[in-house]
Amino acid sequence: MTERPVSERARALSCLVIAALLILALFVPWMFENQFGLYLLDMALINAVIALGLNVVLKTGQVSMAHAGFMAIGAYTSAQLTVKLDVPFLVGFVAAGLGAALVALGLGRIILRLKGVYFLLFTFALNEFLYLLNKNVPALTGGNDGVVGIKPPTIPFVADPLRSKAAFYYLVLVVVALALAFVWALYRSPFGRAMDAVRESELLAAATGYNPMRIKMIAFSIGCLLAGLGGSLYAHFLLYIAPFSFTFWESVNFLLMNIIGGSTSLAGPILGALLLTPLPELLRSYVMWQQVLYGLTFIVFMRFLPDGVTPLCASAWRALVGRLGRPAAEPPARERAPDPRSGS
Amino acid sequence: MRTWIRNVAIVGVLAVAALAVIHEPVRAAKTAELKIGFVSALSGAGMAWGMGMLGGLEMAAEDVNKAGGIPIGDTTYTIKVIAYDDKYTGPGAVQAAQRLISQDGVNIIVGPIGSVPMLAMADVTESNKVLVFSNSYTTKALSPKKPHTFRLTPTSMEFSLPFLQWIVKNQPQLKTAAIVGPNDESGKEVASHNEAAYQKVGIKVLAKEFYERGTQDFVPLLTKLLASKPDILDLDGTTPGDSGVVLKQARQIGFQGQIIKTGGPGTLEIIRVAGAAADGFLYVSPWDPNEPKVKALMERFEAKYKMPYNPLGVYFYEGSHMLFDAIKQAKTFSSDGLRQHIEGQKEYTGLLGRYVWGGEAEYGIRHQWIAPFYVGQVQKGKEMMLTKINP
Amino acid sequence: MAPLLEVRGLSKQFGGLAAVADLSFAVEPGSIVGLIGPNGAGKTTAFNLITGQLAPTAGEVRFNGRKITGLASYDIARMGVVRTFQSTVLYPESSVLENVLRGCAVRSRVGFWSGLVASRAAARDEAEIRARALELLRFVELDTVRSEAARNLPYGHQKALGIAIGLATQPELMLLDEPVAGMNPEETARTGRLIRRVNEAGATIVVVEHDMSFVMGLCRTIVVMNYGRKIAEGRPDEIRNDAAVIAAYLGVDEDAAAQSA
Amino acid sequence: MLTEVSIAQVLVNGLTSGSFYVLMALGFTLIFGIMRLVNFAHGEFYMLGAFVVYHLYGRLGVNFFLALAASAVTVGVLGAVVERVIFVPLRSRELSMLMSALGLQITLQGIMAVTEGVEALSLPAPVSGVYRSSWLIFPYDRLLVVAVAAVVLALFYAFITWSKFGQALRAVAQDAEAALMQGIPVNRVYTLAFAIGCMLAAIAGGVIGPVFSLHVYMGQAAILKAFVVVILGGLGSVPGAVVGGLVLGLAESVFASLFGVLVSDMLGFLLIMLILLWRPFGLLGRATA
Repeated sequence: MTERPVSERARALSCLVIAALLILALFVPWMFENQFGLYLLDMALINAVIALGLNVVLKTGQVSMAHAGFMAIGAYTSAQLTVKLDVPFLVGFVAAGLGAALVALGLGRIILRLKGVYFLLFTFALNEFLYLLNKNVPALTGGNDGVVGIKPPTIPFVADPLRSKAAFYYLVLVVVALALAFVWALYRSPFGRAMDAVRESELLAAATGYNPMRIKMIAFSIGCLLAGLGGSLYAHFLLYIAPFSFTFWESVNFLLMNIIGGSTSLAGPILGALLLTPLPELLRSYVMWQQVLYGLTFIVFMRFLPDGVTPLCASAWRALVGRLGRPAAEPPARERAPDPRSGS
Repeated sequence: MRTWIRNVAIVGVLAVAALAVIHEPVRAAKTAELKIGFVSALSGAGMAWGMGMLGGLEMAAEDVNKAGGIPIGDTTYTIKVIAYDDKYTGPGAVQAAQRLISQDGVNIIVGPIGSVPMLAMADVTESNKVLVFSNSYTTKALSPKKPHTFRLTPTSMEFSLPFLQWIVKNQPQLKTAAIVGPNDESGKEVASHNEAAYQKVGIKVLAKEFYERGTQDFVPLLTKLLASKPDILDLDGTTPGDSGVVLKQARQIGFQGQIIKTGGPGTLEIIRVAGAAADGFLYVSPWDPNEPKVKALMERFEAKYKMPYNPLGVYFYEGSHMLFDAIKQAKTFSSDGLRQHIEGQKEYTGLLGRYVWGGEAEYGIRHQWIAPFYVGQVQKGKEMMLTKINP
Repeated sequence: MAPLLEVRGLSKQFGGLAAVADLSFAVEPGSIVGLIGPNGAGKTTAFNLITGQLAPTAGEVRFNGRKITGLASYDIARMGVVRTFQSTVLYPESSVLENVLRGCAVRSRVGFWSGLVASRAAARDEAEIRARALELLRFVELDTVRSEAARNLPYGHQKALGIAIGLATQPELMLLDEPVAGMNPEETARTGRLIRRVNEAGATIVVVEHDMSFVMGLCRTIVVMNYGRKIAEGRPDEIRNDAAVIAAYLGVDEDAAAQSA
Repeated sequence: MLTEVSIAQVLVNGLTSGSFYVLMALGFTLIFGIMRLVNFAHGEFYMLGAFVVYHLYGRLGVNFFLALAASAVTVGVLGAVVERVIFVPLRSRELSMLMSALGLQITLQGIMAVTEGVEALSLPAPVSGVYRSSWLIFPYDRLLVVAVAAVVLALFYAFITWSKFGQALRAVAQDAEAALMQGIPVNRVYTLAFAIGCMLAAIAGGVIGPVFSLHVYMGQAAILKAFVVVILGGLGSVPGAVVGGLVLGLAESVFASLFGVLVSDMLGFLLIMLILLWRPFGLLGRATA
């Protein structure tokens, strides 16, 4: 959305850092003497995939509150396929993504006409509707009891199913890496430029030859695709799903991950997921007060860090790899990215 | 710039805290402390039940520790309860169980309440051979495939039939019923048990309605439900708070028949909400609140937790004592040793009377605690026990 | 020769009133046409109808002999008709260069996937676009502020940037909506020169403007609208002496006087 | 089913719950109209209002209407403070404001859960008795709510239309910048608007509380209804809230008596989705910048 970094040195250096991080990531399971930490990490990475999906939707200036709903579509698709028809995990996984994306594509044509807060409210209603649907159509979703007996993922050429947290960690790590690479490529491609254009001024974009509807549809579908894939991972990690896991509050959570992480950079949703997933665990022991602390955290965050944590990290990052991106001016500019008002 | 520093501070704190929780070291399992895990709804709608259960467990633990703990071999163990809130959700329960097992290193978990948390947790606990003493209404909770899962609370499966038989015996004029319940797994489960029981005793179910949790105005629902002119209005697994509103509004719009409730106890709350409308209300009660021993327990709880004691909790007071005795006698708390001992138990006599293990017929495994219960009625805003039933 | 743009009997009804009524005029390739008229004469509405932001109630617009009424504005833009906006519409949060780059992108032939994998073609295309964008910025004398966020530019520069974005789409026909409104004489003069240079560079131009002397100086042909209708068309000197036009403007002046009093 | 329940009954039920919904949604839509803030914490102010009334009227035996007024003032003041502390710094950042509102909701609910407990309480109805006839049953405590709704609505409307501040409100709602030009202290208007929104929420909670039961989670149900109502009627439009509320109430009642509650809930959401597609700005809403 702004000038790409010109300095070759900077790019090379950042590639180096990313590579280092990846290698580090490979050894994480050894850093956890404690399975629970690993469990949280797996959970956080699953959330990261889904939050990343929402980020793609936000990129076009549409704030969706139905993301958990699309996650649910994915989760149920892959769960039911593997349980009822016992197809292999990978098939269910892909089907989950495509299923969610197709529903998004179908609905998108109609609902993406809505802008700003009206889109937000519609998707809120949509999420509630999907939730009730999950509860009240047992034939499809197992109703309130949810889907029991989901099997852990099985991967071709890998002998036994990925039951252990460590094994699952590598699976979800690969998914996150691929998703991240894909979205990164997407953002820096001409299409990424188009998404920025539509978000910042749909009027101007249209007047200069972009087709906003098409761009928003593609972005929405990609976002929901990731939500679906994440949903599938979620189902095959917890091995049990029920409607209550996909309420409007879950959607809010994914939005929070983007905002607290910083919705304007790829690192945002990932950081957000890594910060927010363990948060309830921190508070779990303050039984009575946990809710209060949870709420206060957000208020404080919005008050002092409305752009999320990435701008802070970004400054450190710049210090690290020299002049990457551009100083000051544009983070606040970018914050308004998902602002329901902008572009409408 | 000042704010910038503040920002860094905030982020720093959060990051450190996050790391702290992930890297919290595992405490060595071999101490003179016996850790018992507890998972249940400690916040939100299910809190009254959850706290009642926790109270039962913690008070029982208190008793044991006061009496000098549990001697096994040369070490005597004092009991430490580690309680986590699952917010009445599946993922919450799984997460809590994960933390208890792999971080706190417990191999006995008491709870949770509710079928969804129960079913969600099962995979984790069974694959780790962790003993679970739960409280949920779903039939799926117990099965031969889940050798480590027990249930301390009798469900509508156990008490619906005797309760309804008693009603038919004492009020033969009641011929038809309508059921209202929450649209969740417990609500539907209880309803199905009750329907079966109604059929056995020859009462016709004219209509049933399930409502979403959070519903406040029941008048539209009741208007439709009571249009079928039933003799009995059955509140099913409706939460006490909602039950109170339903009672109040049903009477308001002129329902004169008998109102009864099987699942989800909490009659004091119902009376508090419904007021005079609660008079004549028939229900299943785990205890007789007018019995001195029970009164004492209730007072002890209220003193400790500053809230009324939910009757459900008594099963967990009794059940925890049963569990601790078992550990004492078995001289082990390894899941298998303990499990075999408990399965071998003839019977257990506690505060309220005699308990036995049952459930082969219904669940194919003898892991269901069969407890005595009471048929209670609200008279002039007071709980009156009409009879005690020993299944 | 055949006109580049042909407007025939174009009309737009908003509820009761006709914002544009039976408007017809033609624009020869390479010309600069002025579209003037008192406030509320329907000039901007006419632009919106031509570029597809609004659908006309009647009439049609032909571009290069092809009917473009009913097409979506982005299709019209791709065909080579671009407009600027009265209240400068930009990508406020992005750098000046990025603003222009987004304009250029329309002409790029890089598909979704080849863009995604950053194929050689895509890379080449990106390079070309960059070069062109920078050239355009020099052309509109904004290359010095190219990494400034658009919203931080002074008003005059914003107007210029608006034109640059339009130019980036390589239009055959450019519709400028009040390009010098609110500018000081010096800025106005510069914008005038810019528009001429754009025209010399090969783009045909239709300009809506209040500043009479500006339009008179700039355009060879002028179309005058009042209450949505064309009341005159011709060379500047003809328009200057046209009774209807004078009446219209005087009328407005009276109104204005009446309002101000 | 309608043959067994008199149609009149169904309609009356619908209109009654409809007027409940109007009360719940009024402040919510006002706050959005002025501040463009989707105030997720609205339900919690509703709950707070109910609890203030509970303590004053239910426990200390203060006159009901006095208690109601007191609760409105208390919650209104709280709202003003909250607006100053939390929302002023985030002005014009809609998404940040929305998220803070969510945080506020969670926080208020948590605090109340700690201080008041989670068990349901009940308020003695200020009026009792029931109107009964062969074709209609109508409890008077509901009648009271309808009456209060009507009065509040009338007062509020008069206030908006005639009072100087009301005009300022409308000016800001129209176009904040223009209002600022005319020398209207926009920031103070925002604060006051938020305070009034909270007062309306408190009144709603206080008067509806006795009809249902009181608990710290009552706000969630309320906000959900308010949401649906304003989507139906059009965000920020007061007449819209009225229409939306009544439409929703009637729809629910009719659907419930035809198909049962579960279906009616789903149909409710289907309805608003359809309406949003048909009229993106709600039944009476107008396009906003």
